[in-house]
Amino acid sequence: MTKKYTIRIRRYDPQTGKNWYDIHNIYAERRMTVLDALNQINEHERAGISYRSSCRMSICGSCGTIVNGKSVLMCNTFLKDLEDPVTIEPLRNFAIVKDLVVDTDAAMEKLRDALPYTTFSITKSRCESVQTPKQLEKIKQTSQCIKCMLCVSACPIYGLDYNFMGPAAAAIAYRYNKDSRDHVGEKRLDSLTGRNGVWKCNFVGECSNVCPKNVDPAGAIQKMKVMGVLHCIKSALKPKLKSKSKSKK
Amino acid sequence: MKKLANTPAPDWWKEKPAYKIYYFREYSGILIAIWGLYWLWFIGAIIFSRIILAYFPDIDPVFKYILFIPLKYYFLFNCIGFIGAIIHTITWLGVMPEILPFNLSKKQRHLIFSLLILVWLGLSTLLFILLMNSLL
Amino acid sequence: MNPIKEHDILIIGGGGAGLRAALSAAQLDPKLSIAILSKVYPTRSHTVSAEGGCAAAVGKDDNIKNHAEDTIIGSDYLADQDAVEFFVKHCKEEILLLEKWGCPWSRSADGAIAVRAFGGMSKKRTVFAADRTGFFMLHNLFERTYLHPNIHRYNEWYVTKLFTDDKGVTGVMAIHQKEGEMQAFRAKAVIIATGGAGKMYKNSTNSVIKTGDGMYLAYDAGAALKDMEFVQFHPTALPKTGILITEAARGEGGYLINNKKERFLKDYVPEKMELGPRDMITRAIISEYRKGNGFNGPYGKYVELDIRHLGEKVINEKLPQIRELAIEFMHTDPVKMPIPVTPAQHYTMGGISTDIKGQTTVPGLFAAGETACVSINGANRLGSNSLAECLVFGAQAGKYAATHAQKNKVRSPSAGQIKTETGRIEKILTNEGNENPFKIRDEMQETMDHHAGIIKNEKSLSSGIEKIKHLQRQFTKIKINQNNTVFNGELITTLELAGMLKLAEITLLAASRRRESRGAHYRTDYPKRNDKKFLNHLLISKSGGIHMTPSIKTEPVTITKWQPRERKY
Amino acid sequence: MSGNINKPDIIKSLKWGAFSVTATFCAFVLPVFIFTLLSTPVVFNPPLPDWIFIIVFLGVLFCAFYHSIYRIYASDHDLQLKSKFLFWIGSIIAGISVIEILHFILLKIGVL
Repeated sequence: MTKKYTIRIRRYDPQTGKNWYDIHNIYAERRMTVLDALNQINEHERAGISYRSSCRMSICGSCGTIVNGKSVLMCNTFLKDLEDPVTIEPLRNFAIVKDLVVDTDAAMEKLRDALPYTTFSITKSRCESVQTPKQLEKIKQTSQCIKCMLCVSACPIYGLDYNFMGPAAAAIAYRYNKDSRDHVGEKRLDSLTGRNGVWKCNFVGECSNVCPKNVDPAGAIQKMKVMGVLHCIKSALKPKLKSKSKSKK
Repeated sequence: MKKLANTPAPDWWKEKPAYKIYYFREYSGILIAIWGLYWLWFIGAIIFSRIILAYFPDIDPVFKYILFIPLKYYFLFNCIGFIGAIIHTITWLGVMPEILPFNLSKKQRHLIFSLLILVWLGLSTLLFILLMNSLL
Repeated sequence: MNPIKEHDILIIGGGGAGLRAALSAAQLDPKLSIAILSKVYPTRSHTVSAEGGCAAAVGKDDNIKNHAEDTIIGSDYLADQDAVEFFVKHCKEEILLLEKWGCPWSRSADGAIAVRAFGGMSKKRTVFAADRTGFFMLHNLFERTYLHPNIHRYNEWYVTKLFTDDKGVTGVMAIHQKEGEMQAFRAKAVIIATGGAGKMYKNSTNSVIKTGDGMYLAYDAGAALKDMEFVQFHPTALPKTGILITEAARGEGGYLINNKKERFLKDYVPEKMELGPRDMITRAIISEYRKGNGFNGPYGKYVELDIRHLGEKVINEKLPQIRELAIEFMHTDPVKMPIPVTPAQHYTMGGISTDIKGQTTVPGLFAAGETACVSINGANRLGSNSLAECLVFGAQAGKYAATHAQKNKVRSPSAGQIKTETGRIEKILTNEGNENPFKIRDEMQETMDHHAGIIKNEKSLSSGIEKIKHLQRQFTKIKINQNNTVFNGELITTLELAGMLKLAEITLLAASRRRESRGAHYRTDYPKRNDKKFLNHLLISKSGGIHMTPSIKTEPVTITKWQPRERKY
Repeated sequence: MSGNINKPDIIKSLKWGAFSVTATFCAFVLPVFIFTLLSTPVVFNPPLPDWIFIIVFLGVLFCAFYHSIYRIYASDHDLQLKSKFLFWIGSIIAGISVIEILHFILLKIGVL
């Protein structure tokens, strides 16, 4: 049984600078996703819509768009769950490159501030550090982040101030801080409690509602704030000790 | 804040329902601030009136009238403060499970939220009884 | 034309192998400037969809010799045994290194790295992270590249040409999809890590970006491709979408049932049943379909994978993504109902022929991962060896590319080469014709499914070659509607299609040349394995123009300890 | 360790720390505090000895002030809360002064 859907796609042509809405009608079979619909429009009607897609099993995080006003991954939203004029728009808070493709380089680069790596720079390792399943449980939720940038697109603070590091970077920083094998915790908290760090977040909480892998970046940021306050108090009380120990290491 | 080319103005989120809850929570701050300002005015008026009456007891009634204006609005502003305080309490207790340093499932968060509400009610009645019978 | 950009090492492809190569080169010499040119953001590479696990002899009762023997028997004795011995020696080291870097491997109760059973493996040796091993590994490697300032990432650059001169590879031409202009690069060493060519087939577990660009670039640059006829079909993938249901589901104890509700594998793979090698189980399912024992669904025949008896706790803890995918895409909760699965293309054993150092036949050009064929996989890859191969040989390629870059001086591609390349792309963009590239791609995928599928024979292969040649002629008359080059989906699809058509022709040629059945290559007219004549690799390299038929040479398989024996499971 | 590690902003962290402490304190104490003020104008005969009550009262007042002003300033960035707050204050003052002046005039005329 096929059902008729009208798809409105927001187009943008970088050369002419024009924005307009394309209307397409498609006949969807049972379990057609928005991504399948876009593929069909692009291939049969040669509409030439530019969009990102790769794995079609909602694990790579490239097909993030706004469908009917909600930030979703196109590959796991089904047409039968949406009401009829399905409107597809590019992600908010990012410069639009063309049609549904947005420029997320800046947000990806902000991950650098989260120092997303453990300290071990050695190349060979013989011994295996023990990590109990309980310790692993701590980082299970925030380590699911697929970097699809939907949370950054749902954050009003990021929309108004592009220097803010964004919920994604904070969630990944929280994942590495809570990892039992990590010892960069101090430096990472320095970076997070900095000017563009977590203090700009007013806990709107929308980034957690939008996350397709329910990583809950809002919760991670609040916990980082608490850790940040304690860290700052500690580093404020003993500034002399800290600088001396660094030279020793 | 440089404006990025061809991107919708950054107030797209204002009419979204999910952000209404965020508004609601932040507005309680205004109500409490107004309540606080009223009390500053109130205490200022009392201290000022005590000083004036101490030094020149017989002042013309117009000045006395001005000094006692805050008394008339005592009930109104305290109601504003009370509403603000209730909103703040409920939303803040709703947020507190997020701040606690261990990640909890949704069910656990609701549990802690209701626990906090109970603690708050208990504490309030206790304080209220303490304040009331010490008055009588 | 903006000036040529220079880096010491250019890595094409940002997946598991590419990132591991970048990290090992950056660690070896922090002064080297390393560039990763990736068609998509590195975290979107297909490594992210790998679910099962990464093989390493980590278990207490496991040893390297055992792992080597399983891999060689699994590969139907076509794997180069010296390469396999090198591979198994370094697997554990990579797992421990990644574990130090923060990769959340799943743990057993006492905190040691947990292992699970996998197809064709005699002992439990697949290290896993829930059932998102590829995802955790790739993101860990990607986040690690932020540590090294000398790794420069070029996200969403599509490489169209490898420049070479008589002394080896000199540089690369790439399109920056965001700005839409072409840019030439020059480098001392180039590593290709673009993954397999799964998208030649219609129903495949691979993502859209797996179009074998690296193999075509290397073939075009004169490097030799090896064993292209061996294409692995995974037995359990979801019917319409082709999404992979990992072998770990069977590793944890799942059963495959036909429509008579019985475990039909007992007549095909009596001893190992569900844990046999992938080629045998795929052929078992196909013969069940032929006997009429398969279920009939809206998207074609399927059998059922039943993991209900594992219980919800084990499924949520060990196979969370399987449950998510089955519920989301097939509307069946594996805890309550069995999952419909059917075979789909999964891995290309063949690729750019490299030695243990990752060096291809063109000096300065290295390759690693699925796109390379060191040939530790031979005729059939065992589950969870691919991620380990990406790590071990990614590190090798990175190391030897770094030493190669330290020793040599940079040579830049000639202005003529650059002009011809930009001209070629312009011509494709403004080509007058009426063919729809997407339609040609669908026909190619249809042809490959029917003619170079699980069951092949002489007739299907020769008619397949005819069809592909016809499609290649049709390809010259394609029309691209989009003329601006910023994120031009049609241009990128067309360039990928040009490569895939050539690789399809090579796969069919090599398959018709190998007149025997070995591992994943099964022919009804030659059902027996013929070690006397065909215990060798087929090396395919360009002879004359790109549109000419390639020359095929044979190269003996290096046998060290394990003499070929009859393969029984 | 590379990467641009921006220095920790200690003042901002302490401000946020103070905000969360005062907000939690107010969340528990403020409603009952105001409720008692509403039910019996306790200011005129404070239950506790004079100076303790003043300290407690000023303490609660300070906490209420701090966390609400911090919240207004923090949300000024996206909700323009500061301008809204000043607008409300202005309108309240205007409203009261108008009512009082009218009331005073009516008193003077002797209507009341």
